Amino acid sequence: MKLYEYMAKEIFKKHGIPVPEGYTVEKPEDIRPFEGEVVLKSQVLVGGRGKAGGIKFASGLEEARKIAEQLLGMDIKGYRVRKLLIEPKINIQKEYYMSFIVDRSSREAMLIASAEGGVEIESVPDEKLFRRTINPLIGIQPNVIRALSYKLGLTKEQAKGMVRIVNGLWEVFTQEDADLAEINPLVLTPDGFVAADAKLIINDDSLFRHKDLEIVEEEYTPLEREAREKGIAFVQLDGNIGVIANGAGLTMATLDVLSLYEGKAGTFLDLGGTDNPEKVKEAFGIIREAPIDVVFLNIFGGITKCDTVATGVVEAMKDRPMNMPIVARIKGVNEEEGKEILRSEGIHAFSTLDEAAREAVKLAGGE
Amino acid sequence: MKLYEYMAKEIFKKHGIPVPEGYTVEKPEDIRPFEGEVVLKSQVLVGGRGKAGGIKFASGLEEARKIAEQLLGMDIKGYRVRKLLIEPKINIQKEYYMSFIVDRSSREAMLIASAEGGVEIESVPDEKLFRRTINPLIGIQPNVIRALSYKLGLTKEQAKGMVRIVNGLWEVFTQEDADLAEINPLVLTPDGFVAADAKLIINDDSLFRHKDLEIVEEEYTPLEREAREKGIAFVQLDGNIGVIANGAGLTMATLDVLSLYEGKAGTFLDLGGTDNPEKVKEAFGIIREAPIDVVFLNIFGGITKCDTVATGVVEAMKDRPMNMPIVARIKGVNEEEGKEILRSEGIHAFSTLDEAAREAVKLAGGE
Amino acid sequence: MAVLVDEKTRVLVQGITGHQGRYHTRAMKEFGTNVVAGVTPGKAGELVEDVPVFNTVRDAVNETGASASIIFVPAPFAMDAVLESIDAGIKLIVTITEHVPVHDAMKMVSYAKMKGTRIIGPNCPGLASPGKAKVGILPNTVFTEGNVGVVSRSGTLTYEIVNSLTEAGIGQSTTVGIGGDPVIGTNFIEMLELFENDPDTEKIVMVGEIGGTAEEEAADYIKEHITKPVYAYIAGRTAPPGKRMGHAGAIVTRGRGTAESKIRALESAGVKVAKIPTEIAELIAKDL
Amino acid sequence: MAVLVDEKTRVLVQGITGHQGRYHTRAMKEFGTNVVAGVTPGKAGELVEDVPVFNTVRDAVNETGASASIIFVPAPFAMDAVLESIDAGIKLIVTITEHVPVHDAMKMVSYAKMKGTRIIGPNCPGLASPGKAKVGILPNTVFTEGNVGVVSRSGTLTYEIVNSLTEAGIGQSTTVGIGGDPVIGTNFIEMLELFENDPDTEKIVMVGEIGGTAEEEAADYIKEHITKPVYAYIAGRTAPPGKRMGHAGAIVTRGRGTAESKIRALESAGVKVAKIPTEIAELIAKDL
Repeated sequence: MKLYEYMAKEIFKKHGIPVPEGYTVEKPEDIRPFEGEVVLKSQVLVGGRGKAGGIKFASGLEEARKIAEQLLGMDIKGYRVRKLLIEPKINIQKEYYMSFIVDRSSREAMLIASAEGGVEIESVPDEKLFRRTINPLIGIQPNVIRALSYKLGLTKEQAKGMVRIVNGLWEVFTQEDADLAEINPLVLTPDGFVAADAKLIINDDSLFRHKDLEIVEEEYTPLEREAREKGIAFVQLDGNIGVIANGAGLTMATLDVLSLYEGKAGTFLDLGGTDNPEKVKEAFGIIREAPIDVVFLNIFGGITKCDTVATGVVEAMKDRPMNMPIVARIKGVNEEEGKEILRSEGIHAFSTLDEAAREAVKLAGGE
Repeated sequence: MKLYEYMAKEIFKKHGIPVPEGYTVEKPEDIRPFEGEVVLKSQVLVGGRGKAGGIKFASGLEEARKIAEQLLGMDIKGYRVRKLLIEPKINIQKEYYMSFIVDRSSREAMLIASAEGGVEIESVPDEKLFRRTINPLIGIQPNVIRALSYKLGLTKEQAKGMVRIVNGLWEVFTQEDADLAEINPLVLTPDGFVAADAKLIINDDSLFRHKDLEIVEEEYTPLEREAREKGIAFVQLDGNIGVIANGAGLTMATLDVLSLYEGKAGTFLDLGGTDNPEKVKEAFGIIREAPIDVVFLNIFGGITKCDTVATGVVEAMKDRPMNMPIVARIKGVNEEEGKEILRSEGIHAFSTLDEAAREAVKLAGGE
Repeated sequence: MAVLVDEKTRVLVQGITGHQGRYHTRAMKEFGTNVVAGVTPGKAGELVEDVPVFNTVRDAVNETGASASIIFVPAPFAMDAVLESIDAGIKLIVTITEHVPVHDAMKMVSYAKMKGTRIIGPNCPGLASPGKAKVGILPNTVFTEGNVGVVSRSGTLTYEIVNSLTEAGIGQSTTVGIGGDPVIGTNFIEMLELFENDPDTEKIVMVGEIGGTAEEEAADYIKEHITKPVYAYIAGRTAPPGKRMGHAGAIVTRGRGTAESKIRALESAGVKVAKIPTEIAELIAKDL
Repeated sequence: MAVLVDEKTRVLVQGITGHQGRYHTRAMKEFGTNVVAGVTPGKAGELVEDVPVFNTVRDAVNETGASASIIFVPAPFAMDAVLESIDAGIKLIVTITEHVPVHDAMKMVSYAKMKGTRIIGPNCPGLASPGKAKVGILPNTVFTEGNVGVVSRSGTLTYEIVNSLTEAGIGQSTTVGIGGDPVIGTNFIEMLELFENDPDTEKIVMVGEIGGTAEEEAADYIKEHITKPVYAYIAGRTAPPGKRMGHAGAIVTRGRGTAESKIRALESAGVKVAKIPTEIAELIAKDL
């Protein structure tokens, strides 16, 4: 779960990382009088806000409120700006980059830092990056912070200040169960290091132990959110074939096969290991809301039984008929029974993914 | 460093382990009025206080002060009682034992617990002990506390209460750098578990990071304390041969060889790897205060050079002559030079430990 | 022979009294697996499918000599269950549980390494050596004995592929679902090494998907160390970037983890990559 | 051959710019050791005894290919130095530093195990393979080449014993001081195993002392696994209980760790136990 910048900064602060003293507003008139300059930062869950015009500076209250007027409600890459973070402008001497991520290869955490901050880290050449895997059981050790400080060319004084930043960000990363904890840019000011921006993605599977966190749902479409609430793995795509399959790998493979025949999936819906008819009904409830022209059901019955899935489909249809064709591919345990059940509802079920995919694409008008 | 019970209990409390609400007194009149019964516990760094009469109960203020009068100043196994811990008497339903120690074999921590508390843990048969090594990097996990609760035959409610005790004691053990953290007895009261006694030994080598701890010196003799302050490894023994050697193993071996010839060492003084004449002088300064009849110097010169040690000895003698014979055994680098230097002071130096030990024992009157 | 599990494996089921635990205890027994014990705290003394239940893993190991464990414990308690088994001396732990927090996964994988224990998963279907034993939730019906080793990040897709192998008369030595999470106990490389050293495995099938660089690293490893022919399928060619495709690990982020990159790497390591899942059986059949 | 270190070992000195670091860098070089690098943070670019100094272990490893490290870093920073070397891929770390907090020792030993690194020490004199290399502070003068492997918990006592071997014409393959602390990276059993497998070692000398049960465990191991003759000396027969005899680990507590118990265990495992240190050379000479 991605957090908004202002939420991430609150958490960073709690773990001892200096952040600018800011506050959020949802209305221009809530901006308080200030001296000097402020920055108005659109709170959206997408990168590249700055380039998209979502970050502005203002020198007086009136100017700030005028800018806020423009920013609030603005659309940035499909995300509506509902909140602004107002912060005093900071005195930037130099910008750095720092993050902790989960490193799949080493199966440990990874600390990444660079003396080139404020830019996309992917654009920084490898030799300018400090990268170090951090074992979760031993944690951050002084030698790592030392090595980082040498690599970043810090003075002794700066290196001392860096200790607090690295340890704080490690605390954020581990105690908040983050997939990613990022400061970009990490700004050197006359008063030391400050996290000018903050990005924090909480590991979804750990949310049960972070009940205090406000749930951020904006990264999902309304339909995705509904599926999420029902515990269904669902992704909305931009084609017109509504794919339901069982198992994430098989569902992905179904998308791929459709594409081989020039078809385009409009949904990724993974039924998972279930053959509970209620779940199947729920799945159809989600998918019928998506802007698709054909439903493509692909079931491999292993533990899941084909006939019980088919029963679920039939029940879903009885509840509320689908006003579009359904193409099914059914294979595995109780395959024949499943096909028979579907046939009774006029759904033709194929045995091979290939055949079924061609049929679905044809019906979707792709062939 | 062994802590007094009252100090250990303060630390236990800080880590969430319930302890009786007590206070210490050094004078009987400092005992405050109370209701019910109190226990007066002599604060000494030695086990078996109870049997030695160092723990008493009292029902009224007058009785308590009378008992305090008796206890304060009392000698328990060579330790003078200077402080009493005054606590309300607790309602004991059952006594348990629990401790964490450093386990040398596994090179991990070890949790030991038993449903037989209040007795010496050595006397509890193995099959009644719960023993589990705890890796320092992973720490205490719920499954260990579960297993412990089954072994101790706790009810579900009691097992819940045990979580806090085990986690608290683990925190004490790790965060306070303990060699031993022990609760014996751990008492089950109508209000849950309470640490009725508390034993805590802080790892000496970690004291540098526990500057807040009050230093407890009573476990040493005055001479041992003096050596400790000078950074000399020194143990006072009950024989009359004052042994100085270099290296702990060699010093122990010297004691053993003396004993083979019926001699008895009065000191264990390990010069360590040094041949700094100042250190040698300091060592002689310590040893001359011990009640011994002969000094036995055993040096193997490896990195340490025999001649520089000998120079140190001669300088120490010049500073202040020893009024007892010195037997030396010198071997290794610059052996001949070392012997020559000692000879100039009238000290005969042998090459073999065997010969030198016999001579020392003879001079000590043991042969 | 087979890898990791065979007829001598003595299996312990952690979370045996739950719905999944019960169901798959029976299924594993039907497969021929020697399921010797179950663990559910507080349920000692019960029997599930004739398998005795214990309160702790240590009790179960002491009483039954269990040597491998399968975890059906809910995600919040899965790490503790795994650590309990590691400390009780279990050397193979198959973690079926999905939604294990990734920081828990990192910790348990590190701890297992320290203690010399192999973890499969989490979020995996486990493994099966047909004719010998199954420690997992894979369907009993799709397998047949043979000498193709299958390793996969997915579940149902694997069953589909194995089923198509079986239908084509191509048997399997061992099939391992290593799990769809970003952090898993045993990865492609480690399984490839096991298959390479297994005399009963002649060919290897690798089923990958988008996310991470495990397939690319496996490709490098294959180039250097694998002499047996490898066939692969990679799912997620058409998955949009930034979207998590069901599996926690199946996501293309910041341009990394695309199917194209994986397919390219595997092909350059001499691996035959199928375009649709069932094509794997055809590719192998052609080579026979 | 010898165990752990030989002429191919490329040694890194952590804390090389301190007094001890400098002194022993020279002594190791004089012994013939290939000292390739030193590390002291902030001192990169300096030379100590012609050895280049780096800020970090990783820099040193990258530039010089160091394969073993010796630690002279003060106790409060010793764990960090050891962890730095482990993470930089060093596979043998000799920790000379004494007074390392015991909780630090437990952590670094666990971490080393996870990462497949061997630690010798802490609070140890290191090790020497005469004619090949020394990674330690043992005196150069006492050794001679031969085929007795020596393993000891002590320092000077070891030099004394090795010297008496040398004087009796009995050479050594490798001498290892494993350290006098309660928690050490490599124990008697692990060294015995190495010596048993070393074709250049024909006899083994074990120097123990009071405290703990390492010698008793070694005796059990010898009974089961060691075919080469073992000779032992145990120091501390006359040490009073409850008193720490110089070494942090040399203490008899609660009736455990006595010299008698150790001697009895070793003798019952067929080990010849000497009464005084120099008797070991005599016992070996008799068997020649």
